[in-house]
Amino acid sequence: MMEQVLPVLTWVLLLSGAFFLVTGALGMVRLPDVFTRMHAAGMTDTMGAGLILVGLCLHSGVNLVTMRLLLVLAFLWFTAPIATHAVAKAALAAGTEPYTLGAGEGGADGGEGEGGGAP
Amino acid sequence: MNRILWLWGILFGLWLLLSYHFEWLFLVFGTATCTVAVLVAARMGIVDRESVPLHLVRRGALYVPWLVWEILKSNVRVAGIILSPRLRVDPSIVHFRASQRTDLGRFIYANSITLTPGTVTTGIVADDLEVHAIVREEVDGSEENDMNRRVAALEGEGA
Amino acid sequence: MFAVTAAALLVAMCLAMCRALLGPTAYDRVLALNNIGTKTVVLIAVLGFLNGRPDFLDLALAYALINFIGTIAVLKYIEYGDLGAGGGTSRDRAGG
Amino acid sequence: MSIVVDIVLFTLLGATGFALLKVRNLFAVVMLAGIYSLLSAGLFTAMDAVDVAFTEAAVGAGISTVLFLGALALAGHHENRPGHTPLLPLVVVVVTGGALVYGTMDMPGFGHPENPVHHHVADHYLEESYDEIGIPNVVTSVLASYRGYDTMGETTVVFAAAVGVLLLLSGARRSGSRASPQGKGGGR
Repeated sequence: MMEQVLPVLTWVLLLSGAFFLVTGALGMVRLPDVFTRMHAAGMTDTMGAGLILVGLCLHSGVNLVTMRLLLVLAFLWFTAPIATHAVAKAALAAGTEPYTLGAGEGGADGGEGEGGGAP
Repeated sequence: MNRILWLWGILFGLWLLLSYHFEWLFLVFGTATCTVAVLVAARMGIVDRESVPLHLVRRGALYVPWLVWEILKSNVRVAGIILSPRLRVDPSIVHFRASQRTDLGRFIYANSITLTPGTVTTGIVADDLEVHAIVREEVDGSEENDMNRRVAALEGEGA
Repeated sequence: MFAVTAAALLVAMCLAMCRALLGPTAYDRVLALNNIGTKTVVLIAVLGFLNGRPDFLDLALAYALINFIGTIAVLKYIEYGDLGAGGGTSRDRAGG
Repeated sequence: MSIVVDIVLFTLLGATGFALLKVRNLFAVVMLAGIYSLLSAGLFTAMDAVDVAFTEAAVGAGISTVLFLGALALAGHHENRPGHTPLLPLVVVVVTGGALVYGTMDMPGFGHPENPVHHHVADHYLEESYDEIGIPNVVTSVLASYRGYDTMGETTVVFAAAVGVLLLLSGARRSGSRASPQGKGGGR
């Protein structure tokens, strides 16, 4: 039973990981400014890398390789959001105006404060 | 003291995992390395609740699967946005209130927000989180409220 | 199937490369650099399996950490124009 | 498949190299150099030279990016146009490159088991190093034991260079009051 399910599951994980990778990269090219591209890049970091690494884990079974793959994944998931946050903060600190629908390339009314306050 | 021992144990476990050789020579090297590292950390005074958050481990085991599920959902959403021919983005900056008591809790909350695509924490002052969202309507706050509540619960009592 | 994954990784790397070349701002390039770094980590892992010798994951491990350190150094440079600056001034804008 | 990986990585490497030449913004150049290192480390892994890839990752993508940025902080981030036409250098580079490529013609096939390089001391290292030295990783025992003096001299040189660079960078920072003027949003 397991012998049949495992390869299929590996396939599914690897392929969907590849899908998210390419979609994220496509987003990096298509989206209009650095802040929106950040979301696409985050997709690669979380789902793309995550699904592929878990897929590789399933393929190799429980051994040393699995532990190392999981460590890589843990490092990625710990560091990726910090790096993303740092990019966003540095961009804002330098006065980059986030792209908004109404204002076109770079709103004229300052880079912040146009968002409604959620809770 | 307890925390120092735990830190040593975790480091030594990592050493064993990465080296995976059990001859005496390597075990002695590992022991020495971990001991020096822990002593330096202890002398710097950075072995505390924040750097060795033992109290989070048990409840964190419940939080991580939930977070992974959230990440999965928002990934699918953002993928849909990117692949749609008209590229329906409506980015804006919104603010959330973090109700965690400790810096560590707020750090986990802010990182969880960034880790879910579609939202990136751009700034944090006291308990006010500045978040850039790729589509304004999608962040009505309900999910973030849920996440906020869960991270606050993760911290537990007596922070 | 590893070949498919590796191909997808290469395509994604090419796309991220376009972003690094096009810019337009420094932050786009940093983002692309970080992104390509992540993809290289995954590529190294996948290549190990593709060649049937997944014993070199330590490299991917070291890479994941170096990539992070590099990104933080870059951003520190952008924000302060100096790698030695402390975090003291980092809160000047964050709140808004 | 691995040939495809090699070709794509080489193409990207070439594109990065040309971009490095064309781009005038030195900050972008540092970013591209980082990408160049990442790509070449991937290439080394694809060619089974894992220890070289490891070094490339640590030195090329990690340390040198940081050092470049430290230098940029002192030197500004725009490259001036060269005052002369780079014709002579181009000729020199093309001739040298051609000579190198010509040199590779005489080399035995890549990875061929009968290559002399695989039969000098390599056999001995591979077969005996664990019994002689007791370190599981052959590369480590070659570097740290068989070539111990060599490595010691090497690390001494690298250490001296690192100290020198750090002294230069930190000395300049202390003497000047440079923090604010070109600081914010430096790299664009």
